[in-house]
Amino acid sequence: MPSAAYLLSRLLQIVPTFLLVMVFIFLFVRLLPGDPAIAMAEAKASDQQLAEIRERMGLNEPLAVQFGYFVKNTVTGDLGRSILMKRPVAEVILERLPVTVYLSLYAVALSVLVAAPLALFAATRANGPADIAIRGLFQVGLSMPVFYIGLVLLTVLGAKLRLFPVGGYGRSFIDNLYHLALPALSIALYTSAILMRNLRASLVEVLDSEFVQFARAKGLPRRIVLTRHVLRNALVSAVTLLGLSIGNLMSGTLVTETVFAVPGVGRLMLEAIFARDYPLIQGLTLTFAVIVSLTFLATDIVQSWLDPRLRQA
Amino acid sequence: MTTLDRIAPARPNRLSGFAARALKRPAFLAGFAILGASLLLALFPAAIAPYDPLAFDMTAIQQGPSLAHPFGTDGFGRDVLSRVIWAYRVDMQMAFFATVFAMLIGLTTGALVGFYGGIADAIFGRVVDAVITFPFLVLVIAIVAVLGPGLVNMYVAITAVNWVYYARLTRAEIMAQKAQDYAAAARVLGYSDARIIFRHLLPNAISPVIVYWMTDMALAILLGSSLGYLGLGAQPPAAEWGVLIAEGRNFIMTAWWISLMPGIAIVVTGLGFSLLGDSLADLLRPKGR
Amino acid sequence: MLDRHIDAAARPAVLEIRNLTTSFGPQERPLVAVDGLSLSLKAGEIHGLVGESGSGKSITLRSILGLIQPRGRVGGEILWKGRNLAALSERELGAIRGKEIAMIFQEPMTSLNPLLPVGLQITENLAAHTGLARAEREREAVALLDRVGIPGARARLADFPHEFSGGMRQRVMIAIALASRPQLLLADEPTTALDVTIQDQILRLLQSLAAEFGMSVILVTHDMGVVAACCDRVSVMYGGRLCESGPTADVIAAPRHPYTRGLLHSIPRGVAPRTPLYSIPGVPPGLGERPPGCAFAPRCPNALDVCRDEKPVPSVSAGGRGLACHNPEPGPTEETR
Amino acid sequence: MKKMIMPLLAAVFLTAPMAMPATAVERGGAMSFARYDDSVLIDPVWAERNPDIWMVTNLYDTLLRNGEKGALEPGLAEKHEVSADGKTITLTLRQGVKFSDGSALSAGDVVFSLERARNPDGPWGNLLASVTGVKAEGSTVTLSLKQPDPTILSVLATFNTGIVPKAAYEKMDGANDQEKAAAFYAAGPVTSGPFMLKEHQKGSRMVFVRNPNYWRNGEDGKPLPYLDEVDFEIIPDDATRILKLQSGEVDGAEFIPFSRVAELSADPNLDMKLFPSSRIIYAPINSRETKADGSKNPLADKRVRQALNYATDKSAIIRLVTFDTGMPMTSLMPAATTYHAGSEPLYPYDPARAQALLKEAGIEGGLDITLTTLAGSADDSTLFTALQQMWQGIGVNLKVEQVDSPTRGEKNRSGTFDIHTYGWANDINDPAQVTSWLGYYKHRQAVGTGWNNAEFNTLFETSMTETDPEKRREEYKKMQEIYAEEAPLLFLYETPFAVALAKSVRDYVQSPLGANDFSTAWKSK
Repeated sequence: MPSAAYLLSRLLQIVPTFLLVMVFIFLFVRLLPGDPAIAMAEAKASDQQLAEIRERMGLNEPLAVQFGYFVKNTVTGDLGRSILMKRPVAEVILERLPVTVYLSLYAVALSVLVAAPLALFAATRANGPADIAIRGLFQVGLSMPVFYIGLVLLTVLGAKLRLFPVGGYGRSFIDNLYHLALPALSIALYTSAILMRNLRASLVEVLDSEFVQFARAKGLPRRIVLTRHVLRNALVSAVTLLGLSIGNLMSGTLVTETVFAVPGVGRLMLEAIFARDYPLIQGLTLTFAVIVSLTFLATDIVQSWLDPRLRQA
Repeated sequence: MTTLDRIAPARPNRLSGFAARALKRPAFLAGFAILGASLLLALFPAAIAPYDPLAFDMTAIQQGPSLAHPFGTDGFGRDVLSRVIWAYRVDMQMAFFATVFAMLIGLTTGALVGFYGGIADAIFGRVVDAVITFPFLVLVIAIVAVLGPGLVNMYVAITAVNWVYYARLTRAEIMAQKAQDYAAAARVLGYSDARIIFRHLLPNAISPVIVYWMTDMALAILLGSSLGYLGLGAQPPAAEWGVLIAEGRNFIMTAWWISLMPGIAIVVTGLGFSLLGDSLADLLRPKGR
Repeated sequence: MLDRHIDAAARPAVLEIRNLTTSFGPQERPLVAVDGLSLSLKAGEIHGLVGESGSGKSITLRSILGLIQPRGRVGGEILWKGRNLAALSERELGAIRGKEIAMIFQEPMTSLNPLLPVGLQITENLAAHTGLARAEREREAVALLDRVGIPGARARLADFPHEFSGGMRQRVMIAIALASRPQLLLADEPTTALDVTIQDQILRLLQSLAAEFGMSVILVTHDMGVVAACCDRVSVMYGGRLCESGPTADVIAAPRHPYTRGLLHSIPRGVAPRTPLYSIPGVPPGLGERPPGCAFAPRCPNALDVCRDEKPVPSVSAGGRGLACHNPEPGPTEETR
Repeated sequence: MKKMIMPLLAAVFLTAPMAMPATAVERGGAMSFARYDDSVLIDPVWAERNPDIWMVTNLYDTLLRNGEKGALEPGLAEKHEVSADGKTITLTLRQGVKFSDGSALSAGDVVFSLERARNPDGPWGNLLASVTGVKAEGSTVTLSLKQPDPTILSVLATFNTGIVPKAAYEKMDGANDQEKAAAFYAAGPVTSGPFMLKEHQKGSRMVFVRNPNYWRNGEDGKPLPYLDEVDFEIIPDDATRILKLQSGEVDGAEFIPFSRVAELSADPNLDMKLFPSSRIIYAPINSRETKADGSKNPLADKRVRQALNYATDKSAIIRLVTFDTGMPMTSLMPAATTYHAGSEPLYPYDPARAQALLKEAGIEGGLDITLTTLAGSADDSTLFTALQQMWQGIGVNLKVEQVDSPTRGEKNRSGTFDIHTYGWANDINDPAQVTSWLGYYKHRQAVGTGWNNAEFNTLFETSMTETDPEKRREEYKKMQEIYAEEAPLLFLYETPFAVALAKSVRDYVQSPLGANDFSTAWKSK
């Protein structure tokens, strides 16, 4: 297991990155033309409300102090009030976040389910006709925008064949496996194309590697060679890739949530943009950044657990 | 030619040999053909498209594919084939403009921080960490939210994020080249930094960047058409594939061709870029593995 | 040395390779890596298989254990204790691999699974081939590590490969290979990746282990020096074919094949420091580029027209020397063409 | 419904109420309804966006109700009287009305609700600006006015005067009324309307259940509503919303794009409804003498504005944009508005006349005009393409400028535009609101056109205190005539509310003001 010291040092690495992320988001509203307070307030805000916002954001202070206010407010969970929803931004986001997390995990699970067997199949037949066919198919998948995949699935599997609902969100965990099947699959088809390409390449590399040859030369049963030596090693790069593609995944949820009317933070982001709800846009951007860095962190931890070479901090 | 230019490793642009190897690869040929055709369509849509992409024809609304309209017509009787062809102009432009400035800025920045290292490199490292902490699309649409929707603003937004990826790649390549003997030799010979960076290091570091650029142009089309679909990119009535798909979205059950055809154009063009990119990657890879 | 060689020659052959042909790629246009190789190995013998990279020596080793399948095809016969290994199924081979015939690889860095502790990598071998219980396996693993000269063996079972130095890793690999007391060890350039001093230690370790366990060894190397130092017999390969074979001392003393001569030339002996090493001009042909005649013809100083058109037929002369050459160097005895 | 009806509209309406056999209503069951956008806060006073406003009367009943043809009907008040001087309104409350929690609805609740509604901070407070006080005596409520206000009765039938329970509301915490309203809503409010809020998952779904204490009776003589439950699902994407309806996942879907109306009308499983609305689409023309940059503005000449109107083939645009579901504007106000006057479409297509008018106005050698449209709006881009083609014929070179909604609003305010697209829908059933918005200079410079007509302005001011309905009608007639002649707008079209329902759903109504009315809807089994 990774040591506590490793975990701590990894956590500390996040801090400077995150400060910079906060600087970006902080500058975001200040780059808008005009008074940031007006951008952050409802259209009909009274002078008193504007004054409150100025106070909260410290707009009369120097920029550095304002940044201090921003960090303080953010850390205490105060992301301002949504203009569109007329409620605290943090509250709105927390309400919608589970939907997106569910959808993302569902999509990850599906992409592993699709990519892993195919990658193994293709890798063990490297450069054979089956391998070329599978790779060609996924190359096409990679050239398809997620919204288009979604549209095709929605039309064919949803509207024509009526296998799945064409949109919306279910009422329970199980219900959502059914309700979110198409949006999750749309994302998964794209991410699994990336995953499959990478997993196939690393499987080919591992299968070709000396240590797998050595394991075979030792006369180990095929099952043990495959699980202990091949899959486990290929998994390291697959996990890295999955972790790194969290950004793709989030971009994917943004699009599919819109296409399939899934009430998650991705759709909220677009609603916020069309309504010019700057506090909400700001809060959501921050939320996405937090999700991504937590995923990177988790990836590092899993990786160091899988690969002893990474354990030294 | 100075002595040093001969010390430096051979650049991969010995054209004749390169072309000979390239022409042996079906993937390269296919990619080249697709992109060549795309470029023609983008440059001369007026000569190729059978109809005016904007002209309404109320006598031919939502007609399925036929000889007169091979891709059918849309809700206003506009010829879908002509709109898809005119969209090549916008989408190929997107592929180019959304990436080229990012590449140039990234190359320069990456070369400089890679060469000089030190504090600039440390700061750059943090910026990279921070930028990759945002999902690409989220950051781009957040910037579009500030600037307002539209093609030019979209280019600005994508460039503002994307240069980081190029710079990161260039930096790594420059660092690798810097470690080579010829770079040390160049320093000993007392060449100016600018000359070392731009005459010696960059030409040897550039091929992975070019390969990435190819794939990135495919990604730019995916991203641009997604933004167009969401209403944040190209604006109607301009013909752009994402916009066309969005226009056809309502008729997907009754007039599937309106959405399907532009989608196929995206896939084919994207495939062209990735085929070319992948074969270039193979061709430019140093021999031996 | 000479005594030992005569002693070995009297013993029966344990491994008999006849006309081994290993090819890759499409059936109709195969890439032939090993082309009609024959070789015989006696019990307890250390046999050097030498040649430049790409000469097919590593593929030969892998062919013996059936490791090149499913991507490559093996033809000919590999007779091991009366069974033809080339005709055995993957399953049947599994019982021989590691147990009767073990193999070690060139790169100790990449041949050990980086993600598993070395203890496990030894004991999994014991688990596959012996009926030992877990605790016994561990005790055995410690004994093996001890035997190959790893200090503090017990404490190092839980360590990962990257925590060992290169030489130590090679020792670990040898320990793994020896775990089930094989009768034949296939060593694929076991010292190439190591420092010269460590090379020597490893070679001596191999020699002593071979003697101790009564084990035959096929030692693949591109270094005639290594062959000279520890092999009883040597076979020289070029372009997938056998050039010359015989007792090490005889071959070194009087090489007949121009290629063997070239190889012997390239050993730095008694030259001043910083003198450029001699190397045979040109490069070995790639898998798809073998000439129709002798593979070495394009680089051969003695090449005749016939060399370019006809493959030389291997012949065996007195004293157990084999040769495949149209125009060999004059030898101590007359040719038997 | 006296207005001119386009063929398709006629078909839909003729088959709907007339051809339907008089089946007996069935009670019970749940209806599911796909909405285009979610409500944020359904509260009479703080409802601000349409998805909020249009739901209010399902939860909160008003004192008066809008009936057929703009007539007012009794609601929670059985009787209303306007004093002779027009400054006092007396309302008598219906007896025995209860809130959803079973508590009695008293005059105190009415006073409380109206006082809340007068809050000038609220978005609708100015509708009650003439009210100086509200008093209760037994079951009588009296409103005192500063001056006679002809709109006040309509306001009492408008969502913002919905009655909330004083006692339950006042229990809520909150720094101000807006926060209290949010808390009240979040707690699952006690209501006076036909429904109660059972559940609201923001952005995803909302559930209304039957208010067992609602006072109004249905056709079967028992209290409304017929439905036990209405389940709302939020599906912003048009195509998905329709697919959900077609696949039977929901019973109704609102805001059907006009392009799909013909297709859904032909679907045997669906009932495609086009409810008349008060929604108009028009384009303000900058009528100021000079442009923002100081140059002379050719559009200041009314003949040029008339020419543009004549050069616009409205029926073609109606076909292109609304797929024949819309109808041309016949006056400045939507045809469903009280005191609407005008039976003929304004400025029928006549390019020759347009050309002549331009010549008369001294425009020669072409005219450059910029149309400011909403970025991302397919309708606007269609409109632009059509206008560009039509106006080319009279020598007008139309260019497009695409902006987002806030920018368009800003351009409207500052007068930095030639022509831009705009839309309007009435919030109350009275002509004053739309007339003031479009034509009264002192209210935002006549929808930003800078059109300042003294006669029109005086007429409007007079009408605002006119208590005699007939005189008021005359004044509005005159204003509509002046406005039509002066043409500060490009008059475009009115659109209906397009709602598609499953065949099993009956008697769902969307009012011309947009209100979703589920009180009389029922579902056959």
